[in-house]
Amino acid sequence: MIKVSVIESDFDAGSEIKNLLALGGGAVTSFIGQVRGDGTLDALELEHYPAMTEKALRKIADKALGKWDLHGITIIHRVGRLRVGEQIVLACTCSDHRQASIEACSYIMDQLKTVAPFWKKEIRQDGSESWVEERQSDLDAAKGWKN
Amino acid sequence: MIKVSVIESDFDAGSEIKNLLALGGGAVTSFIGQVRGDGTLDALELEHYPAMTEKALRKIADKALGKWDLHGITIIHRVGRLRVGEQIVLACTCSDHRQASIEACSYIMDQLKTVAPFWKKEIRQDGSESWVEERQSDLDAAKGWKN
Amino acid sequence: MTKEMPNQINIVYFAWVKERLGRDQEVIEFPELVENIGQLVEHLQNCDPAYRNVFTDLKKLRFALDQDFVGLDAALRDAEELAIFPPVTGG
Amino acid sequence: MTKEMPNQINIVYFAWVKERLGRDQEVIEFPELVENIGQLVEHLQNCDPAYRNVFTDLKKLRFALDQDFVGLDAALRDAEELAIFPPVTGG
Repeated sequence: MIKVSVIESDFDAGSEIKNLLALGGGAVTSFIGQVRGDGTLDALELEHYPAMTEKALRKIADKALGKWDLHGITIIHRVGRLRVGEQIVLACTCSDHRQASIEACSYIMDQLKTVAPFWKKEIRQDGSESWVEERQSDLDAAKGWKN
Repeated sequence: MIKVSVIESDFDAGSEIKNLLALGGGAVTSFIGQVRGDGTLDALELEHYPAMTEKALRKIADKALGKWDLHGITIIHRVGRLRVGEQIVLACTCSDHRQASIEACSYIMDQLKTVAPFWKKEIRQDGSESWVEERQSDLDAAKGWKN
Repeated sequence: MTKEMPNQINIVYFAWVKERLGRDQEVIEFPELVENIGQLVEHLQNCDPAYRNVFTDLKKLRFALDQDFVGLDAALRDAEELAIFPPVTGG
Repeated sequence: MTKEMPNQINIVYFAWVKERLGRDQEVIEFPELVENIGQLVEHLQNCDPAYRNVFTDLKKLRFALDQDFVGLDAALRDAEELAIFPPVTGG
């Protein structure tokens, strides 16, 4: 069961997790990314490539399914203006085994950072804006997984 | 912020996650373990060592805090009779960084399996009972972390 | 050499590439000699200094052809949509 | 050799150790010569075949002294509570 979703509105992690628990696998991992404040940040503006995004998320989910025995994967990524403290992304996996569930969740996040067509712009409290640059640590993390 | 809890009643993972999101770290990982059915299993009976359990859970949380920069850790473990499909355990971590958050959550689960005084008895639909034996894969996973 | 027939492709831009070019998409005609993305980018740079400005450092650009990530050497063939954007930063 | 003064300790049992012994705790008196957990287990085995039965395979037992995991060689000293149980299987 794969669910991928790109939305402007907020999501309810608890109910998404319940949906995967309903599959009865026994091991459900979730990761939530949130806009982290740093004192001067006001919001992130999340842009994406609508024609490509769902395809890219499905490809990530399919690759995870090929690597681990999973009952279900849920990926939700928000777009638009997200203020400090708001949720950005949810990756949730359900498996019979905790290690498969945790590793798959970690893998999905690493892929999201490097092969899903999203771009973040930082909006500062003084009104200035700047595009977030890719981080070498994200590239390294994604390369750490074979394929 | 460390919260450890041993309870008979169910827990609400969504609200526990929200509590850690409120810390604003930006990266919240959760793992939920659930009683997995296998066709003949009816329930698990979870026994623990009350005088020791909270101490053991706190020690696990403290060790995780020593290894990763975390804003918060929540560990909830249920005891008593838990039927197939019910939640057993929640480990939830909040960090500034997704890898720290995910690794700490994985570490806590590996430790829970090997150094927290809980014992599972399987209750079959035909009324037969048997204590779950420790698994080598859990011992190996716990040993995989330095210390 | 046969007479060159112009091909065309829809190009979409995102993030700072879009902002600096001042548009989010356009249809570009290009000569048959232009066979891959690298050649198309070079062609654009030769046509208009605006592209030279934005496409200065190719290492800072990423490309998708019909919604799949590709490199500069990817053949355009019958592709309908080329996307040019900075490295992704989602998640 | 001085006359041995009996020491005592509270022992708690869990899981199948508790079920097979038919009790979840008891206070045990033991001679001063018994200094560590291994010696205490041996002492119990010598006192009562019920213990011999349940404590047959020491590799299948785990121990906690005053709520900390310890090995068979841990000194009893002034510990108040010894727990004997199978390997844990929580999480």
